[in-house]
Amino acid sequence: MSQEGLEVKEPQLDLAAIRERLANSKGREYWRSLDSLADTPAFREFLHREFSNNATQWLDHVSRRRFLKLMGASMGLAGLTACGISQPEKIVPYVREPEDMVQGKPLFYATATALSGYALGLLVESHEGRPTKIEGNPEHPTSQGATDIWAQASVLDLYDPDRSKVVAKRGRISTYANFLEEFRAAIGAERPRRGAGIRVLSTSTSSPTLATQMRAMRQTFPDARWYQYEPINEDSALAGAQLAFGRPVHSVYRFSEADVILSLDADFLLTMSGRVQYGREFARRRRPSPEQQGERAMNRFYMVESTPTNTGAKADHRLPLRAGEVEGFARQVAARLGVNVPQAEGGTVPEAWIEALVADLGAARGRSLIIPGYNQPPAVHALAHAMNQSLGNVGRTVLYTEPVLAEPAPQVAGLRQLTQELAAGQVHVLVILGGDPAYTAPADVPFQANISRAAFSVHLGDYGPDNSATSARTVWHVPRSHYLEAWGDTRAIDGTASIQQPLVEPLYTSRSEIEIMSAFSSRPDASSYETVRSTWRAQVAPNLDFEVYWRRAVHDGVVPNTALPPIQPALSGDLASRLGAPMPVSAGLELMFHPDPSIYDGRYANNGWLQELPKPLTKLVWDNAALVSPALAEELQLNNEDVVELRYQGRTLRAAVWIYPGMPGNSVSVWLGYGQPLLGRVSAGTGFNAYNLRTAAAPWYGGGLEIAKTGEKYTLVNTQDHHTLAGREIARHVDAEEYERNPEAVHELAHEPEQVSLYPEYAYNGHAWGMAVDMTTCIGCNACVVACQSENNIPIVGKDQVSNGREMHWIRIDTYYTGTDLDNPETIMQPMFCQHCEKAPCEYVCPVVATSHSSEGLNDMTYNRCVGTRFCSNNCPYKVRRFNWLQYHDKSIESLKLQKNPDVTVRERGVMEKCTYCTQRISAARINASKENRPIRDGEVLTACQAACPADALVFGNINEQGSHVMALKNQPRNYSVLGELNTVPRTTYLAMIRNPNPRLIGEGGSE
Amino acid sequence: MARRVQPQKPLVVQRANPPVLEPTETINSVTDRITSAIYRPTPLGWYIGFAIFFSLVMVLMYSLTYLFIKGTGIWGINIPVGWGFAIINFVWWIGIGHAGTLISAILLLLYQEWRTAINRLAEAMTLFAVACAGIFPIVHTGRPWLAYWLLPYPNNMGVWPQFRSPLVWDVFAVTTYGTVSLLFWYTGLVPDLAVMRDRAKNRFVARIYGAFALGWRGSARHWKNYNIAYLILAGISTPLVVSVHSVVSLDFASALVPGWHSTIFPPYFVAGAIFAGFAMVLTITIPLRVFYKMQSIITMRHIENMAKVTLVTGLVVAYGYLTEIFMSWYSGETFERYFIQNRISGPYWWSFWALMLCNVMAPQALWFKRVRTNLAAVFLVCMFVNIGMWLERFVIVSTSLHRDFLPSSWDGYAGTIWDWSTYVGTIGLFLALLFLFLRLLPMISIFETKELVVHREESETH
Amino acid sequence: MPQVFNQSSNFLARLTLIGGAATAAAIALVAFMLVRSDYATGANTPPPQPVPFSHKHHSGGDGIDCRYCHTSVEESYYAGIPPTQTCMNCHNQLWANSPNLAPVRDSWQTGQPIQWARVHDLPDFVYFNHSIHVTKGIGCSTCHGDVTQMQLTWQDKPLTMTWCLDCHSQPEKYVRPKEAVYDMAYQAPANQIELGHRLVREYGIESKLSCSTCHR
Amino acid sequence: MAAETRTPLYGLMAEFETGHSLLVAADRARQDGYRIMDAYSPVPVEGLDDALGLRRSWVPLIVLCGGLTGVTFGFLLPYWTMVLAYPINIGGRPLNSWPQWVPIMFECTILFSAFAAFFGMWALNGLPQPYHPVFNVPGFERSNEDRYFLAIEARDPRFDPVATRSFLESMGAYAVSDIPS
Repeated sequence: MSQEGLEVKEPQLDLAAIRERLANSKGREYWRSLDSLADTPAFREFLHREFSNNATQWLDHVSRRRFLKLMGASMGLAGLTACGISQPEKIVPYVREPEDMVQGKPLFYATATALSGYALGLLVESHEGRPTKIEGNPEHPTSQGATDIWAQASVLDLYDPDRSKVVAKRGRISTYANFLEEFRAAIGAERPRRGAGIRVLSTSTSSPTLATQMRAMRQTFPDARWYQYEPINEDSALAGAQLAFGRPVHSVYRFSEADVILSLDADFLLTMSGRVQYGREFARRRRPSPEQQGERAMNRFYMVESTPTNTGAKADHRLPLRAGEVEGFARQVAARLGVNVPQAEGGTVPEAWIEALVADLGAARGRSLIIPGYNQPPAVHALAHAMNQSLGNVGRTVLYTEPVLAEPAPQVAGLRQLTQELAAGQVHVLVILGGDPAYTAPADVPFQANISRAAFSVHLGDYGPDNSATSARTVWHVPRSHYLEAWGDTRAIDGTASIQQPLVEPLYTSRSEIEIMSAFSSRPDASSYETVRSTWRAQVAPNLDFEVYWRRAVHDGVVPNTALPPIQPALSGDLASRLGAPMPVSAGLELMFHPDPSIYDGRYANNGWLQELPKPLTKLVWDNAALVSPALAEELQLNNEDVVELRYQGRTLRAAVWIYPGMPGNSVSVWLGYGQPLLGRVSAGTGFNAYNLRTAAAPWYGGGLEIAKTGEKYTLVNTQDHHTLAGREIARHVDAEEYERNPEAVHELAHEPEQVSLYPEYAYNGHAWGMAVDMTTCIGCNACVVACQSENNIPIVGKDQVSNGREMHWIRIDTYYTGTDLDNPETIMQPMFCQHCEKAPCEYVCPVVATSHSSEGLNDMTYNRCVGTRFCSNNCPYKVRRFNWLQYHDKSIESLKLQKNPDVTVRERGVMEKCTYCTQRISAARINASKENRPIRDGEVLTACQAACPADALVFGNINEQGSHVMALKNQPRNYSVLGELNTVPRTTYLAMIRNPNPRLIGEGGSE
Repeated sequence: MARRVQPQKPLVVQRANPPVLEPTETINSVTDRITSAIYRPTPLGWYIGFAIFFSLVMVLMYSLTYLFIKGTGIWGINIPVGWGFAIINFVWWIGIGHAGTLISAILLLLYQEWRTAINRLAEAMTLFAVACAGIFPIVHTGRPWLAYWLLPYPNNMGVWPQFRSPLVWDVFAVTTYGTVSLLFWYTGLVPDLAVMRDRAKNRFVARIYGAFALGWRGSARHWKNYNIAYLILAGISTPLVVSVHSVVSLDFASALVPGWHSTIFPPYFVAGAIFAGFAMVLTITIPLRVFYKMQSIITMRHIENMAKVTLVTGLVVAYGYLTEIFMSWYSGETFERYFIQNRISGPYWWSFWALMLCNVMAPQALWFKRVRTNLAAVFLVCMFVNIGMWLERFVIVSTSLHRDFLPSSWDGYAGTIWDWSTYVGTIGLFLALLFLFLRLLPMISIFETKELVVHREESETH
Repeated sequence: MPQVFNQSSNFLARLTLIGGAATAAAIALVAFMLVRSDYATGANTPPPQPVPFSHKHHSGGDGIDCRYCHTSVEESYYAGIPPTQTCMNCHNQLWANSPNLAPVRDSWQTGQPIQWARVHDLPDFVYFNHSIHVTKGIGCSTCHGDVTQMQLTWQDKPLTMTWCLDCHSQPEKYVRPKEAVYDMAYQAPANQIELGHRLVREYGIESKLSCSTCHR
Repeated sequence: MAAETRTPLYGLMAEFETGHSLLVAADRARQDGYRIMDAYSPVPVEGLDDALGLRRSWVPLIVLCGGLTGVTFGFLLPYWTMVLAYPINIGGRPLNSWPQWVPIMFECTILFSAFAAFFGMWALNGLPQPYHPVFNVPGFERSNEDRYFLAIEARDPRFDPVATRSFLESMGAYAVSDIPS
């Protein structure tokens, strides 16, 4: 009875019909009308994909991610433990008990992690020495207590069973001692040649210690060279600064000061460095004016972008532009802002739009901000500098500092040069510190092929010779220590330094970059601890007691006053001539490369949490795709999941198509980082490798792409089939102006009948927990999803299971499209999780009291009582309950067990689960408070999602306490209950999404 | 007692219609005919049939074993569609079970003499259908080995079932229904078992039947208590049969899912159940009476009457569908309106329209006597209804769930091979049990049929 | 001749009937008692230990305070099992070469922990917190019995859910003055209930009956 | 005859061909003063109860008691468990959601009454009783077939092997035979 036969008819989208239909519909109506016209299989393919991948579970064909759902009869009787008669357990106490540790109590340590060189300060929770959960460090400027998905998920990498565990020489197990011996010998041989044959290739780093070591190394070996390469790098920003100021300058943005923001394709909320801090500050200014402190007003945000991102989704005016057209646009705006630059002929952007934008910017001199994307050419960066200059933003919304990264240099060029040197046989000792350059190198830089030219080569990497392209070709492989295993230091975007403090001894025989570099020094086996300390000892003013200084720095996770001072670089006068004529916009199709929103540049490809994390907007999991606009799909007769061949500059790549509303026409976007079959059991068989098309000349985008249909299909799986609101006032949104005029506007959107109940009101004395979700500030960054997953031991289930609607995330970020433009829809993101209804429909249908109400109004889920009738889920209007259809939690892999949170039950097959408001955290706080005979303080309980949220969009607290943060939000007139008319009395309420469009542009630029 | 003092109306009616019992039948021939079905050597056809159905039972066993080992994930169900085949089949089987009790109880109270020829068979079907139905609620749970937690028993957790849950009502309703049907059926069997005892060829067989006959000796005192007890059982079974499917319907009606949350459910579920039940009885009896040469006892009169009942209940069901559509429109509520639109024209449109064809169109043929008296035609219509009633549950259970309140959680549903094998397996179980019954017990109530003969003779002599 | 049974069969028939019913009832009863029995709950049988540690001697005889070994009982959910270190504090002097203490010494030398057999073992899905109970005036002996009388330690109470609920629904029946918490010999006074009610108020005891109090 | 009188006699059994003649015979016997007697028939015979002077059945009363027990149990069980034993807030519903106990109460009523009716009937009929003297009568198996029997037991004060036999024969019995006990 599988309805494939009936569903997948001639699967060609009739987008023309849809567009035409929408033309004569108005406003929010449109998606509903689409919905009603949706019953052509074609349209269902478009917005309703519920049937395109109905994974009918035949005799369980050995899934490539079988390990994710441990099978076997062994589980059959698991539940019987409920019966009491159990085998005697052992207790294994310490022999010598560690100091400052109370058995059974978690400890938190401050540390920091760096991505592409920039630090995020963290507090890491440790249970009996096992790091289990990442939190943000409130003391740290870029974190301010929040985190991003990569920091959250990094703890899983520590326990990744596929991590390399041993030093290897040519694939054979060896020891670090042996390595060190040969290494010393090799560099010894270079001494006479002043180290002319030594090359070190590292990833971008801001580590003072590493920098110092590099300098020291080049004192001993003057002719040695240090290159840095990361696929996601700042080359354009660097070149842009060179253009504008004639020197490398690092820009830091202060969104808290910006009233009007123009983003030139800069995804500053998700992938750009500083994302967490920027997210916080952006969100702070995003609240509707009445809610802002002081006389501050809600900011207005214009964005031109080449691929839809959360950042664009938050924009008041979003303009899809091909990446190549952004420069032309920037020049147009710059000219109107009084910057003298040659113009491109014939811009595609509507005049009115630019006029309105420029007027807005001009009106907000010194309070505006123009921010260029790292994927835009140097010219755009230079223009941004010039515009900010002319708008008087420098020193206000834009701060310039000396570079934070150590010795910034053009990285792609550097890698190319290194490759040439290798090819020329000039390199005898090649030391590759981290990364996987062989995999991430541009397709036209034959780095991989030339590694073996170096007589001695070593790769310090996370994955061994069998799993990583680089280690497979170097002579030596040394396992790289996770940042939770080794000492180090790193700097945040504003230069603030943090000590990277390890929480565990290395699980395997791994080393850190710093330890490898010590090999160049006189003390080859110096520990990272000593090295880092010595670096900082050198920094400390002699009058200070270093031990105090050090302890404080380590404890706080921040080295005091290390932030870089702002500088005032002079804008070069002849910018116009330096810029020259604009790069001609490539005709035909344009191909764009972006870091993957989940697995970044591919380093996280073996991280199950991130692979199964629904990517923002598309909600795709486990794969990347060739993203095309509806218009292009229509033109090329493409459909979702069509496998196409991308022909680009003489290279070809097969990829699956995904139609992505909001993409500019004539351009295709691909995410980097996939297609690493070797990496591990998680990454195996996911996606396609977009690096194969990326060239050194055009690392971010380029023209001349051709697409050829292969007629094949590839199953892409996403977690949300429907992006329409179906005319239901679920995710409400109004414009700022209207909201200020009429605060009740939010409630007038829908009929809200007066709620009467036959049931008695239960009294919730003391604490009554509730949550407020601000859809205005929510940036859909997914940090909450991963945080929840690691806090609550939520399993990963694999592509097959997800394709049948069985993902286990307790939080999902529902994404709805509204607006009237198919090619540039408006987007609403609504975090959805258990609403903890006071009149919970799930509870009264449970036959065994497995779900019930706590005295504090929590909707408790008692796993060990659940028999799994699933009635609760059927009767949940929000469908936020998750069921263990099979044995999902993997018991076979020891290392993964170490990550589990001991305060949360690991669920067996056959039981229902859902958001608990982090009841374990509430209970801990309650016990502490109760022991001190006091009520729980506001903010004492932070749910995992709330703690991770950079945007302060999730606020949890006691709704009995009027002064509490949560009530402050719930008292806003834009506060409403989703599906309130069902009278389920949810404890979680939502603050409507407020947009702040420019009145002059109403009806244009993708606003209503 | 009451049942006998009433005038012999049916016999007058007989003139017009085919008789309830062919005049050729005598008090002895009846007994011979019915008992010989058991005492004469087993026909080859029986062996073949039983072999087939028993192998299906093995399929069922295999599927359930695999299910226990792997978990409900082997089925197609998901979030949002948390219930699929298991619940559909459960409701389907329970429905089929209803004809038995109805025929034996309600028709008894209504003095419908034509029930005698078919009540025994129908009651047996009830039991077997309930047995099949009973499997599903247990195995569909995530942890079936803990399903007993739905029963109220004193445990050292101090926790009890949650009596607000329709699922607990189900437990009570279905077990009660099964038990009462069994008692009723057995009570009816006792005098016939005595006949079997006394007709036994050898002492062993005689003792087996004898043991179950409890030493029945047809004394006046026996008959007195027997008749009153039988009548009372019939009396209480009548509200029971109505309650059971009402309670089953509450599994849905008491939830707030659009397409479930509906007050029309109890009545139209009951009607649907009777509808399905009679269809199934016909499906079984039509071939059976030929195979066992029972045409003179199960006459065309019976076929026709059952066809009529099917037609009437079919109309009630159709009315139910209409009401549902009307109410959802009349409510003016977004979700209600959407669900019905989605049901009619959504991705599962085919199931809805197939349902209309099977349950609404097909039975209309039964308006015509020529159809009602044409065995092949009646059989065909009944097959339509059997399928239609399954589809009805599919439409209600799955297509309501797959798109409820938040579009973000909408998803599709399709059964897997394991869903199907379990379903087919229970059909095998049902028929296998039925075959055993036919082989071992009188498929028609002997003493009641004899009563018919006696009455006829009396009415002729007077 | 329809007489297929002999006279005795009447008695037999009725016996089977009554007997059947009786057996069923008996089975139910046995099951009912079994799950509550010590066999099922594991109560009252000291498990074999690597070292025959005697609470009777240490806390009874020597009068060592519970918290000397169970250090974290007031701060953590876990009362804490002492590290070998703690044993050695005394036993590098006392009984320094008693054969019984060999495992302890080995552990101290080799650094290999002693593997004790767990006496009080709650299911993994139960989250019990010692600290809150002892700070709210629930005595050790209320749940552990008077260990000062235990040569080898055994589980004194059934530790079934009903047993937990008994106190959680009526804490006044068990709560005692804070100072008496570690008093193993403590006997509930005659006016326990009245005292209990007072203490419950004083200590602000909110003995919760919500599922999430113990299960998460 | 003398031989038979030696073995203790359970009674005499008269065999009739129609229910009507049985009815007449029973009636006559009763008028004649016989009390301890019983009739056996393949199908119930209308009016036989009165003819034999049987009291009206107790079954309905038993069932009533069963039903009342059921309904009480059906209310007390949920009430005790949900309100007294372990009261929990379930979806904000009142602890005593009695309307939701109704299905339970109803089903229990039915179940208990059914058992009452079933076993009540057994008890009143003295079932199970696989052995009974009347089965010793040759040809008694036809009582399930097509013949009607009237038994007058020896315990009857008016019973006399000879007189009673002749009395029964006078009734136009197809055959009269001893019932050996």
